[in-house]
Amino acid sequence: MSILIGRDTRLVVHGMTGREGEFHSRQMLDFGTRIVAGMTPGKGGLYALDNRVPVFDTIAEAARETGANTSCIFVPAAGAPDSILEAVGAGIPTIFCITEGIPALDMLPVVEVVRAAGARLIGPNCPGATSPGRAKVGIIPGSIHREGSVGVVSRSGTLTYEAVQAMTDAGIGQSTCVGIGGDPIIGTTFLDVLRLFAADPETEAIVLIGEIGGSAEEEAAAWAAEHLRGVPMAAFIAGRTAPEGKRMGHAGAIISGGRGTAAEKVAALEAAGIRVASSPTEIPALLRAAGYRG
Amino acid sequence: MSILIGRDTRLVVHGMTGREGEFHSRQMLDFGTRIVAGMTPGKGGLYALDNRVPVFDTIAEAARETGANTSCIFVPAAGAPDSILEAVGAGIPTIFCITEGIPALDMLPVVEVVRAAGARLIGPNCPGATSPGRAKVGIIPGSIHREGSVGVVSRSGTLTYEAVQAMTDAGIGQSTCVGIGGDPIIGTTFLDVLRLFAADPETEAIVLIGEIGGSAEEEAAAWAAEHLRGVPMAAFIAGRTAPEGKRMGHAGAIISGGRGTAAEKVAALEAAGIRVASSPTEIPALLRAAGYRG
Amino acid sequence: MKIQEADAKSLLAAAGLPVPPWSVARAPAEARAAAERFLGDGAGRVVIKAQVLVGGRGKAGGVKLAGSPREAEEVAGRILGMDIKGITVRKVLVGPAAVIVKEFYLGAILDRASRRIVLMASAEGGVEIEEVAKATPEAIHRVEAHPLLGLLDYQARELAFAIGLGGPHLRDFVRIARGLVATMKANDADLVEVNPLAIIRESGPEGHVERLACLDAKVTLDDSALPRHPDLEKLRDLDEEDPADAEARHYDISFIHLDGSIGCMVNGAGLAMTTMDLVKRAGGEPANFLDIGGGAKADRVAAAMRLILADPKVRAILVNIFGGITRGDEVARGLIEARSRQEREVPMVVRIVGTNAEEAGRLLEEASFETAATLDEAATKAVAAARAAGGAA
Amino acid sequence: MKIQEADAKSLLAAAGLPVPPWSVARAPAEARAAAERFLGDGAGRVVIKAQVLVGGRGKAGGVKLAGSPREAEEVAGRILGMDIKGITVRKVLVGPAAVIVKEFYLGAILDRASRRIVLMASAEGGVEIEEVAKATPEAIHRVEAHPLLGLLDYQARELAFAIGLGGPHLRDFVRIARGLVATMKANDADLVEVNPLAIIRESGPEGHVERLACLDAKVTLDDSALPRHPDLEKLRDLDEEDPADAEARHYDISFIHLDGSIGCMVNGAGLAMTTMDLVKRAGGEPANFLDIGGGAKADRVAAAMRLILADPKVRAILVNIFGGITRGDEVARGLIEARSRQEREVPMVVRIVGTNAEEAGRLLEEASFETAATLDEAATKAVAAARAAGGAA
Repeated sequence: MSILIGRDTRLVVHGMTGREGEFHSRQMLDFGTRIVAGMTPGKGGLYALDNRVPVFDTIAEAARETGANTSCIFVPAAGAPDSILEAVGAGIPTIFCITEGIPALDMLPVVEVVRAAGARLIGPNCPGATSPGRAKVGIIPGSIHREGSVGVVSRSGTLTYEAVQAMTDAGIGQSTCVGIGGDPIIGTTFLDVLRLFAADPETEAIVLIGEIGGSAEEEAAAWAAEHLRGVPMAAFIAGRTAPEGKRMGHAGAIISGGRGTAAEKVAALEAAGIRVASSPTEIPALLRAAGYRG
Repeated sequence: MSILIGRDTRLVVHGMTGREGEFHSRQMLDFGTRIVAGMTPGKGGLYALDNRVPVFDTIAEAARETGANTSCIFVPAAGAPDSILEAVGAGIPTIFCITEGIPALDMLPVVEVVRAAGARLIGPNCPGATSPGRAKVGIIPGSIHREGSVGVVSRSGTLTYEAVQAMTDAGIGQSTCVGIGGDPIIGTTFLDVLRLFAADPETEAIVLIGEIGGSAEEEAAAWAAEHLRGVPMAAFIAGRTAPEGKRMGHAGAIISGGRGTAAEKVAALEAAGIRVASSPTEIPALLRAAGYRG
Repeated sequence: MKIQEADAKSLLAAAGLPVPPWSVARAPAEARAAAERFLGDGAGRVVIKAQVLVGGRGKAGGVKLAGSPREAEEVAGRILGMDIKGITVRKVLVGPAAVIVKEFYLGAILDRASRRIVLMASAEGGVEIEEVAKATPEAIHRVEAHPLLGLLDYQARELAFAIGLGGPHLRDFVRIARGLVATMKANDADLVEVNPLAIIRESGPEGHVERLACLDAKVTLDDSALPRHPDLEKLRDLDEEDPADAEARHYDISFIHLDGSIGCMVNGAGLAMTTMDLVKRAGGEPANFLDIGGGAKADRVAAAMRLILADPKVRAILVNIFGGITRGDEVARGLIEARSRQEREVPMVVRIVGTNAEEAGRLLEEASFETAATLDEAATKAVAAARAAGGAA
Repeated sequence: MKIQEADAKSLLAAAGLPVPPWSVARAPAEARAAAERFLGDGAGRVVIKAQVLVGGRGKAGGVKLAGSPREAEEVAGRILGMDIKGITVRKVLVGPAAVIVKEFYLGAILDRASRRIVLMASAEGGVEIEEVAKATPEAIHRVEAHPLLGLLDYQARELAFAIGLGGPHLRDFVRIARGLVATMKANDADLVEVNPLAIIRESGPEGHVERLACLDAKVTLDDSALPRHPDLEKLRDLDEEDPADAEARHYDISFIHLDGSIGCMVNGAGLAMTTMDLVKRAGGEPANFLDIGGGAKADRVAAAMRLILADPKVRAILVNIFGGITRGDEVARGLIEARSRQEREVPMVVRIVGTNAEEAGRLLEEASFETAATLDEAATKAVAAARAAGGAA
């Protein structure tokens, strides 16, 4: 098994006929993901990706005609909240939003509607998720993975690739890698993903990759301390040298009022018994030290 | 037993220190209703109704301090939606809104929030409910009632009094009388009240008093046909002579596009096996003819 | 409250929707001047439309085309003063006649059953939606706007695709659909209808262009919300209003003038309708719907009496009060005072029950009013009185 | 984006909130003129406040009172040009000094954990809320605005009662609280703070009156939303901005200037921070945070190189690219081209992995770049290179 995505994933890609949408759809197909539909308003009736995938005008129609159960959104920031709501309205239970640059206030009603509908949103501004050997949704490069049993959750994109590559190089494979996104308002938090990993029989160890800003790592650590004792874990926190009051690229990565520092997060994780690497390359060793034998 | 209100009703009155609020609060107290609190922002700490009832600044505080489980709203139209939301926010499960003249669009988000919170709103622009011998909430005159086992539900105020008086005069008592209000957007419909009556062991017969406009009577009739076979029922529909396109006092009482006529409603009720009186005074006889022996 | 097409178009234009220009004329010469302007701006013909608050003006001959200013003047002259369903036409709308490629229906309504704003669209534009609803209900597509977020873009797109409006018009349709809901919210309307919403063809510097335009507009406003829209209150068309309506509004009385001979004064809307129904059942015809509301005092009773008596067809008056908030004795005093001042002698039957009914009965008896114990009895007596006065049925 | 107090006050005033008048002066004479006006209008004294985007200006001596135009000029002269936490004061705000009866704190923030707009209030006004949060967290009261309906009146009332603000100020507090949230939404702010919100005493024709006023304001804007607020983009204070920032924005590069000697060029924010952290771990000091974003091409790489080299303290450059969307060979080409044009010779260590890394490696080898296989190795090499060039730590 895996979390969020897997062999039963039937994906519809919003904005599949755009440049990014098309490029990454091909990558996903190559990885073995079952893409059942594309959606671009006004292009309904066409076939995309070398005529392999039907395109629909609306997600409702795509879901009805193809049984899509997962959606991946590549539309620009101005239209992305509407795309998420469209997926919710069409009854899609799992929605990945890759789009970056969505104003935070636009996301407040969206996450509320998602929650009220009982759907799950990953992102926005996230790289998606990959379950090696099963499926990938989003933009994480497929080549860095190895099938295995370590769950990876991260707020970052390329930093995740770095960590996953280090694991793969060390012979440690992944059950699912999830990028939850670097925005202040996101649909799925570290804690949400930890719960999913905890319930996944094939995930035997967990790597958490955080960064400065907010308190999501602390909340995850507190939960892990209570519910994940015995599960080998390792963590990495980016931004030990970041100055206060500056937004470090990610809209969510900012230390303000002295809160959200790397030091606080490292302390919270260590208090929960989770060792924190000082470089991504140390993660495999810390996992093994924590008892991981995979 | 009774529906919506009863011996366990613990009432908080919004706007108790206003003219209307105070007058009707006295009437309710005289009827035996347990009023545990009043609410008027800025008058917290005072006692109202001859020092018998404490007044609070907020409903949250009133609920916390007195265990109020029902609220009755007398505040003016401009503040009434906020009052309803305040009651919902304070966890009050049953909310009566007597206020009339609330713009319909103001009520759309309110009924949605009430629904999402699992609370129940009766009204707005309704006379409230009375359970003879137990409690009354709202403005229905207490004197017209008699304890008994007929449930009455109505969109109207004084017309309800007329019908109830006719029943009382004929020796037929009521379990609960509910005025659901004459506005187009209301919290509780005929159908909702029928469901409650159906589940109430002390309600043995039902009287439905409708009027022109909308299709709530038709929906109720359809439901009754399926679920209330065997329950003696009678109905009355006001507005047989009402012209099309004119709003007959109630914001909701209008025939538009040829829909919402009394004839349609009478036909729907009769098709459901419910006889419709041509005057409120006929209701007792129709109830008896339908098999009511109370 | 209904408002005229021209005012409805103003509200849509204020929301940024594509409404072709128009002018309102109250005299043929004004219509001529307007036509001259539109024809000069490149219109092939102008359309002249009666401004009345009733449907079916097209069938009644209230909508005509004209190809020249002179013809516009002549056509306007024929339409102005015309009687459409009892309403005298006092103004016409003049605008360029559009070249219509295809017509659609688009309307936003406050839907009671779903408790949502519902947007309805149909590819059958230009005909009354009620007729479409009867003949081919499947041709009407609807989406419920989100109750808290309003109409979402994807919902508007779904509607567009449902009526076959994709391609170059998709974006404009979404804008218009959102604009309808925005107009509804901004003005507390319970109906905002564009019929037809049309693809029109216009010739520009680079040849023909086709675009969506709102060719007709209908808006009705929520009376309960008018107090917070003083600017909209000004759109009330006094031309078409019974003079009694303004007085009724002033006293917070709900009043609707009807054709019968028995005036009714009642407290409560449902009971007022019931009183009318019982008058009819007793063989009479109600002259009005009149609800004096809750807690009425003597002045409001007197105003109600004036409203009833202003109708020369009234031959008898039925007063039916079930006191709750309203106190029966207050009403009785108001009636006694009103009768003492009234110029015309009309038989009156009074029934007062409920709060302070005993005191009311005593006052009415002293003043020798004819009373009744039940509503049925009151209706019967009022009809008999009107017959005796030569009026009923 | 942070904006100055004066601009924040303009946004609050635009939302109809009670903000006392103010004037911005860039020279002592302007401050004098402003003081003259406010003193002439009845103010007893004026307050002169440094306009800088850092906290603690009061403690730094950047806020002073003056009783006369001459004194205002003199005080402004002392504040203008002052250095507050590394920022040179270039303008001051001048306004009437209020007679303060009581101070409160009121702030609306975008709260990540609850994913709501949270309104916070405290009776401990005038001091930094972070200090109150540490010392007496129970003195801070908070309500979460409804996620879809926004702040409701009753929520604002609850907050008012919690901080002891009832009676005559209740209604105004509700208006101000809603105004804060409205300001937040209208401008896509993630923080709108009024500290102090004060009851001030004013003398009017009928004696003293007390009313609520927003005496200071702090607003930070959501950078992601700036593209849809061109008017707000104009509020960016270029006085306090590094000139490099504007170029970075132009090329969509995230760039933050720091104090070290090792320039960093990375793709991805998390990886860029990690690169900085590893430079530090290797004994060096990063000169900047720099994220070239996803899919960077040669021109963006060249611009990033210019930004890094514009800092004279830079002694070595570390390029760390994990190709995903970004293609390694494109970056390599950009680096080669940039180096061929650069005026200053600085050692560079390049590490490119992921998409098209092989081609990148070949190109870099041909051009004799120093490369590294891992990030740890790259950091170590960069620090060594900087040391050799006489720069690191």
